[in-house]
Amino acid sequence: MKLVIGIVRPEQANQVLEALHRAEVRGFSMSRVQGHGGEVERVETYRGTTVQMGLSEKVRFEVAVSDGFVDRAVSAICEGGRTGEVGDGKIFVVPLDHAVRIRTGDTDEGAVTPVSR
Amino acid sequence: MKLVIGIVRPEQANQVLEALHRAEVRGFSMSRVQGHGGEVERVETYRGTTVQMGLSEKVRFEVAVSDGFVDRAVSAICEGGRTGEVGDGKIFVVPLDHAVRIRTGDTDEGAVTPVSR
Amino acid sequence: MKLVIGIVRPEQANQVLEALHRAEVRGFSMSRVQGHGGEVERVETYRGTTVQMGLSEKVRFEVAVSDGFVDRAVSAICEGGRTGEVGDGKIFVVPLDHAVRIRTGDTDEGAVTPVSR
Amino acid sequence: MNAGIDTGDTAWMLIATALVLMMTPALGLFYAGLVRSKNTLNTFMMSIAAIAVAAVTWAAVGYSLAFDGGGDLIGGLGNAFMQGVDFAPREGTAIPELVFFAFQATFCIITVALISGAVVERMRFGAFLVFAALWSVLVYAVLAHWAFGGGWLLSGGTLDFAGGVPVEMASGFSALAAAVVVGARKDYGRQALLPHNAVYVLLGAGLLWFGWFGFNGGSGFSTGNNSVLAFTNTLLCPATTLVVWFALDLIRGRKVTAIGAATAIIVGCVLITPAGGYISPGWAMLLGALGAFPSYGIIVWRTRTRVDETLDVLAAHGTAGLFGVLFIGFFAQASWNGVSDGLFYGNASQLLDQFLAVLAAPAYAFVATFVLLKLIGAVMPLRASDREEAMGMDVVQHGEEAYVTGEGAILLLPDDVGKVAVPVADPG
Amino acid sequence: MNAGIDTGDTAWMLIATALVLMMTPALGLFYAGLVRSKNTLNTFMMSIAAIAVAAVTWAAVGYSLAFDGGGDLIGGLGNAFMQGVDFAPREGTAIPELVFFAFQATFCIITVALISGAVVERMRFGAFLVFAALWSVLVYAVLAHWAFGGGWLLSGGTLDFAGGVPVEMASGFSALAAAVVVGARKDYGRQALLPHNAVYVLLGAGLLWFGWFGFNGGSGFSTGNNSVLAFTNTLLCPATTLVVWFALDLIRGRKVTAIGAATAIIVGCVLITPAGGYISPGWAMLLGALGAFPSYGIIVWRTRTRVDETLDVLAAHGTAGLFGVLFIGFFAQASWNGVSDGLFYGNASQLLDQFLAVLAAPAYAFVATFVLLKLIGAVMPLRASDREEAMGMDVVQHGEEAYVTGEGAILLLPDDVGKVAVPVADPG
Amino acid sequence: MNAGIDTGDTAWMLIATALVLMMTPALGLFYAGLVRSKNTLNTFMMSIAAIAVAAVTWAAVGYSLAFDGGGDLIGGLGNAFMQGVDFAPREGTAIPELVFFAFQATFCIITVALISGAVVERMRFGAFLVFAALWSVLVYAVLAHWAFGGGWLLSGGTLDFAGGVPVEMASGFSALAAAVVVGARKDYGRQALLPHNAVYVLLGAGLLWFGWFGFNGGSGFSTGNNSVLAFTNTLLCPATTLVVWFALDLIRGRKVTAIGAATAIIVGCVLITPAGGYISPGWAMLLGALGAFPSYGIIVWRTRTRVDETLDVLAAHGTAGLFGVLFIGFFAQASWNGVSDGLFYGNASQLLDQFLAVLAAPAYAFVATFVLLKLIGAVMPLRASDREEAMGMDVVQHGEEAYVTGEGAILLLPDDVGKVAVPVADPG
Ligand SMILES: Nc1ncnc2c1ncn2[C@@H]1O[C@H](COP(=O)(O)OP(=O)(O)O)[C@@H](O)[C@H]1O
Ligand SMILES: Nc1ncnc2c1ncn2[C@@H]1O[C@H](COP(=O)(O)OP(=O)(O)O)[C@@H](O)[C@H]1O
Ligand SMILES: Nc1ncnc2c1ncn2[C@@H]1O[C@H](COP(=O)(O)OP(=O)(O)O)[C@@H](O)[C@H]1O
Repeated sequence: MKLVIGIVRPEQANQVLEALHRAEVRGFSMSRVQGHGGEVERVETYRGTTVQMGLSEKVRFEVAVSDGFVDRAVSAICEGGRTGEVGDGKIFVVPLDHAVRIRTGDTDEGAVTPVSR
Repeated sequence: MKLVIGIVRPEQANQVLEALHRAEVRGFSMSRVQGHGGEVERVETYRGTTVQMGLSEKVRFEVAVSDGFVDRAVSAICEGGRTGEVGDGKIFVVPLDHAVRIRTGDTDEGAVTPVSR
Repeated sequence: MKLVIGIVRPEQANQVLEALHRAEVRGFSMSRVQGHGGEVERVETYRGTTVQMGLSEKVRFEVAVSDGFVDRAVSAICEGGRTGEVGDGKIFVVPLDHAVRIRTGDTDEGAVTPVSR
Repeated sequence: MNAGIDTGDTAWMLIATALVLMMTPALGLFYAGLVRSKNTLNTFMMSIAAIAVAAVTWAAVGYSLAFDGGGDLIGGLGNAFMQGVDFAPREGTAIPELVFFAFQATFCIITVALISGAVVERMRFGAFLVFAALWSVLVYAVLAHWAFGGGWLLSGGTLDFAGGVPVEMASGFSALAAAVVVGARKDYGRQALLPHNAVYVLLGAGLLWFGWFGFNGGSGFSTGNNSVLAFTNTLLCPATTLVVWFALDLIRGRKVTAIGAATAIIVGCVLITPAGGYISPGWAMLLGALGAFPSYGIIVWRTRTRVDETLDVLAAHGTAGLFGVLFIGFFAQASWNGVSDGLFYGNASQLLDQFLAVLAAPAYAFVATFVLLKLIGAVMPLRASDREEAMGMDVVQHGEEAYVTGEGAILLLPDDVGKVAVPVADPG
Repeated sequence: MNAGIDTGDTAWMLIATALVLMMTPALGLFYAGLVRSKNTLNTFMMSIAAIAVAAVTWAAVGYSLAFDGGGDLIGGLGNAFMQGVDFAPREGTAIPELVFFAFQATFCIITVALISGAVVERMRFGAFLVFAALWSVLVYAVLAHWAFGGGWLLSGGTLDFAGGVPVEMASGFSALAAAVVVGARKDYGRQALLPHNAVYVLLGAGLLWFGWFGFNGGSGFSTGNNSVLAFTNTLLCPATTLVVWFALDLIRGRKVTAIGAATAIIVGCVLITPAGGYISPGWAMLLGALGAFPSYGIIVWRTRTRVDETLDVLAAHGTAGLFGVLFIGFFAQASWNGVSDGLFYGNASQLLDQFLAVLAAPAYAFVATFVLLKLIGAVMPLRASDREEAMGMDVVQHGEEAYVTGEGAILLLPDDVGKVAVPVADPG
Repeated sequence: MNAGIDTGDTAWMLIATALVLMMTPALGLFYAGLVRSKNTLNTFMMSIAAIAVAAVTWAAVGYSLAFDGGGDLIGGLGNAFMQGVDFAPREGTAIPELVFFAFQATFCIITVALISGAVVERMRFGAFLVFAALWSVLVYAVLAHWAFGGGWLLSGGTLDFAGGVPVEMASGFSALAAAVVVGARKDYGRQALLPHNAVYVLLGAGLLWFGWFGFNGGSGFSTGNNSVLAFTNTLLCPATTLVVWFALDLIRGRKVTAIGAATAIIVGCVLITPAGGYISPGWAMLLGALGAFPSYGIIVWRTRTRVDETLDVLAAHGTAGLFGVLFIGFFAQASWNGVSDGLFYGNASQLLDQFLAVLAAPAYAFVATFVLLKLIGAVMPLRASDREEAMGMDVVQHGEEAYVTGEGAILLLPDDVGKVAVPVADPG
């Protein structure tokens, strides 16, 4: 199993959600982060103070998947997150030793596939 | 060493904190995330706009533990986080190569056990 | 490649940013977390209710680096984050199987080095 | 201009009325800041609901029961549905009765809203609506008649300038009864349930103080001496309460707290409410100073009990109102108020009249509210389930959240509800 | 004191004017809470800009075109640049014309601000400034003349107490035109675009109601009967609208919503705006109850269309204003207003006069606004690009964010702009 | 009604007083939005503290020193502890002296609060309390006597309608002195220290403008011509300042900023404060336009200096107040103000009188504040340690946070403090 971490633009978050859905990846967690990379920085002014904003808002997805799903998850995030302009973000794949579904205690494969509603 | 990631209901966060404490896991970080899984989605209405909320609030714990502690940490989170209803969350265990305590520079085992106050 | 996770004091976040910059680590993501460790807890009072705050604000850095960069990234975070008082935080190094740059689809080494502006 | 109407008095009463109406949303803001974010809207909505419900009941029967005729216990129905409420001056004043009606309506409204502080974060909204409607008539109108409308307290000589009896003591002791009947929040006493936005609390307190100048200053129904005195005392008394509260905070916790300061503003305004037009500025400042102690003490003590009177309406309104009503009995000064002296100026009987009020009003308010809620509780559940409480009242009772980012919100189009199958997000 | 001036009337009109000016920032808060956080400041700024721009155009020509002389379609330029506007009483009143001028100015200001609700989250700020300046003269001043300044509606007998014609219908139907010309937000109808802070919405609505007492109560320019009647109706009518709105919400979604309650307050205040001084309190409550239906219906229906009239100015102001203007035709009561009866009291002609207004005003407002925006659009882009819309109007149009933490903000010192090469952060 | 009292004037002064008191919490909100979130409550609390402290010192001696008798430099103690302050009309007015007292008290209060803007995010709360108490007497009361109470400026002929001398210049130049003595925040000039909530800033500015109508409009103590003129100018002057500020922002940064707009509102209100009742509406608009430049320039320039006068009180109040005081010397118009002409109307001496004021007041305010703070600093630390500054003043000075989620908060029960050993959380 792998833990797939995807960092994308907030504006693209919905496309990523759709793409994950189409890829039948049903379970994931997301959070707001601030990212720094190659993006041009924007200038803002507050009264006399002018600042250059070095970080830009991103949304971070965290998806645990069984090995068979890794590529689908990665390409779903890629496809949903791409605009082609600098700042689209990154995907990181980290090895995952164990997964547990708290409700049932199931482990591993069993844990990462949500119950269908 | 392992990095244990636990995603639980906000309402259960306190039980998890208590359980971790009992399990003598003293160091951890937590943050708010939004999760998607098998939960029934709630409907909300804002003037003419009716929406289905696809994400639910969760709290994410990140705990680095030496190998001997992994099971205790995992079962503490499980026990603290379980309600038995869909949406209780997941635990992911990721391998951890190194850990460093910034204050002292101690590495690995030394780093993950906090100084007792 | 490795994923370096650094948890530091908010007050030190800027030093860490400077240090990473000097270490020529250009890409990273950061987010707010709440941490628990060896810090003395502060007491707050709201009307009749007195509470002890068990968590303290921290900033979490997530940096994917090629193996050659790991030590530079770690020592940059260490140097930027250290005050010497309990609560300085931790650094965790996690193995990274793959990295993808969403914009281009480049993978691995190529993905973690941002385009120079 | 009609005979018997004074344009200056009318001008002042118009703005005073608007100020008091504004106090209710301000109270909603104040209360909303004191609860957890998942209950923000529900808490604010209880104040909005109080305006909606009490304005209607007041127009229907409340005003008439309170102000029609001099019956000892209750007024008549001669003004029910606003019959005879028009441009003619309200007797004893130089303002049209329509203005008098509106001014008094805003008092009924905010009193109902105040009680919500005792039951926030758990009481069902529907049950609160029913309670608000009935309480505004069965408790508020009755006590307003006693103290303002010609009832036995007024005719007996009790002095209550701006509502120590029907507003402050009534809300405070009704809040206590409501907290007892509805019961504590599931995590009360086990967990820390903290204010989610102290800025709302401070701003709300500031706006309440602003409105209170209309509340007290308008209770003379004119720009005359008692009004002017009450108005100025509404500046001085809360200021001294603030100073003393700072000191008490320093002694207790070695820090002056902001939530404490906001509370002190309310307490100070409540203290001067009954006494405003009857005591000198000097005594008003002493009242503000002394009156801080009982309220402060009760706030500290209450949280150690099992009574989850959540936002301390009893301490801030009931206790301070009671203290203020009694204070009149000691320091009322005919040379300032033109009406009566207190014990300190040789008129012991005034103190007795005040005593009657502080016995009767709390007793009636507590008992009537207790019974009323028990009856309502017999017909419908008063509170949300533990599960719902955990989810938060905003989502459960109103189907909304106070602070939405829009992430993962799927737009449901009327025609394809359910068809939309994928989450759609637009982060704010 | 000058001959012909009444100090009480003047006192009331001074505070009424201040109250109405306060409504515009309150509207900014209300609107800001209804948009996504990335557009908060831009939305609020449109209201602030309305004050700046409309106050200046009003002083220059607007007031004169509206109130100088009895021309049927438009006033003269005799008062342009405030010539002759001084301490002498405005004819027909006992207040200085300077106060009358200021009071009317605040009406023009808020009407301009109201329209912004139709185009928030996408219209360029510069284009809005130009629009505001021109609209305040070409549309507002004209309709104000028709209804208030001696124009054909007023002389024809149409009754409009506080601005159903120039304020409510004008803003509502202009908003519709603006939404059509500017076009929908790029994600409208595809994604859920939700209010980012419902507390701002509730507080804004509360402050708007507070201000509306000056808006309606001041429109008699005195403390006289019509003013007093309008004032009291401004309490009763919105209260009944709230009650009915609660019921409609319950029926539709089985939950009473907070955003809905805030909307109901606005709708109720708008309903009584034209009718306030002309109908009895009883009819005012009926108006509040009945008038809730069309506005509620249009809000639900509009979101199913392609017309992104974003904050429903048409439903809340246009529709409710129209309903209120017509209502006068039925239930105006000479025994209360001293002016005229409606159909119900045997005077059918009044209803016809009202009909003229609800045909003419919306038509003029819609067409004039449509043409005006087309012309402006020919000279400069009306809206931001999709990319900018995605980034948010605050950063793009104002170079600011509403809620900044400071993380990763590099301080640019004038002398070494650009030289600073590393991010510097100070988390709040 | 007492002989010599006008009910209309009294009605207006009552509400004007309430409006000015409301300005201080509004200022707290405005300031709180401009600081980082970790200092929100401390910043707001400085304004609340100003009300508490200054109201008490004013009642004790401040009022008397300012308004008792015509001494050149300082008044007497005849009214100390409010002796003789009662229902009789204040000489020269038709309102009770109690109202006059309360109105003037609110001026002292807000002036003290204004200064806090210079020292937020670092000054210790205790030290500020001591400073506030002493400054309100030693500086405010003195300057109020000079300009309002019969002191040498007033008797010399200097015109200051609503407080250019004791409020605006006094606060501005005292703020400069305070910033110098207390010193800069540790990260000032190194890091970007940004406003954490611009909505608070805009709402605060809106409420301040609202209150300013009472501030300026009430400074004639009547509903008479000068009051009416000042009132209307308080609408027109800030509007033109806004327009010019928009233009300056566009030129400088190619974007109109919201924080800038909020600042412009304050600057415009300050500009008209001294001149309100003395210049025509036309000149008032010119004043608003011209007066924007110096304040704008100083705001831009100051941030390049080492002087961390954090919230630019000098630029917004000191500079604009000074400009307004001088402007009177040029454009005062007896035909409007009934008092005196300025240079432009042939009376050069008026300009000299105004010059005296802009030399004397800033000098006294700066020096007195400088010395006062040095003395206080000798007795107690004026500022928090760097470590505390990093933690934030809310936690350090008040033991509270503005925005709490409750996660990880352990409830300490009185009887088992410390015994509770495990973190308990309840996410809001
Ligand atoms: N090495 C990295 N580790 C972690 N996150 C990164 C890294 N590099 C980039 N990111 C994240 O990806 C986002 C986009 O990266 P950037 O280099 O700006 O654009 P692109 O990926 O299109 O070249 C950054 O804002 C940051 O959040
Ligand atoms: N594959 C996954 N990767 C990451 N987080 C997940 C994954 N599946 C579920 N989660 C998290 O766990 C939460 C609960 O999962 P859910 O399937 O709804 O309930 P349960 O675990 O009880 O079946 C989700 O809201 C999400 O935050
Ligand atoms: N085992 C751990 N896993 C994850 N985060 C940790 C762990 N231990 C500490 N932390 C983080 O590091 C922060 C500082 O740790 P602490 O023990 O208080 O200080 P120090 O590292 O100086 O001994 C904590 O607040 C927490 O956020």
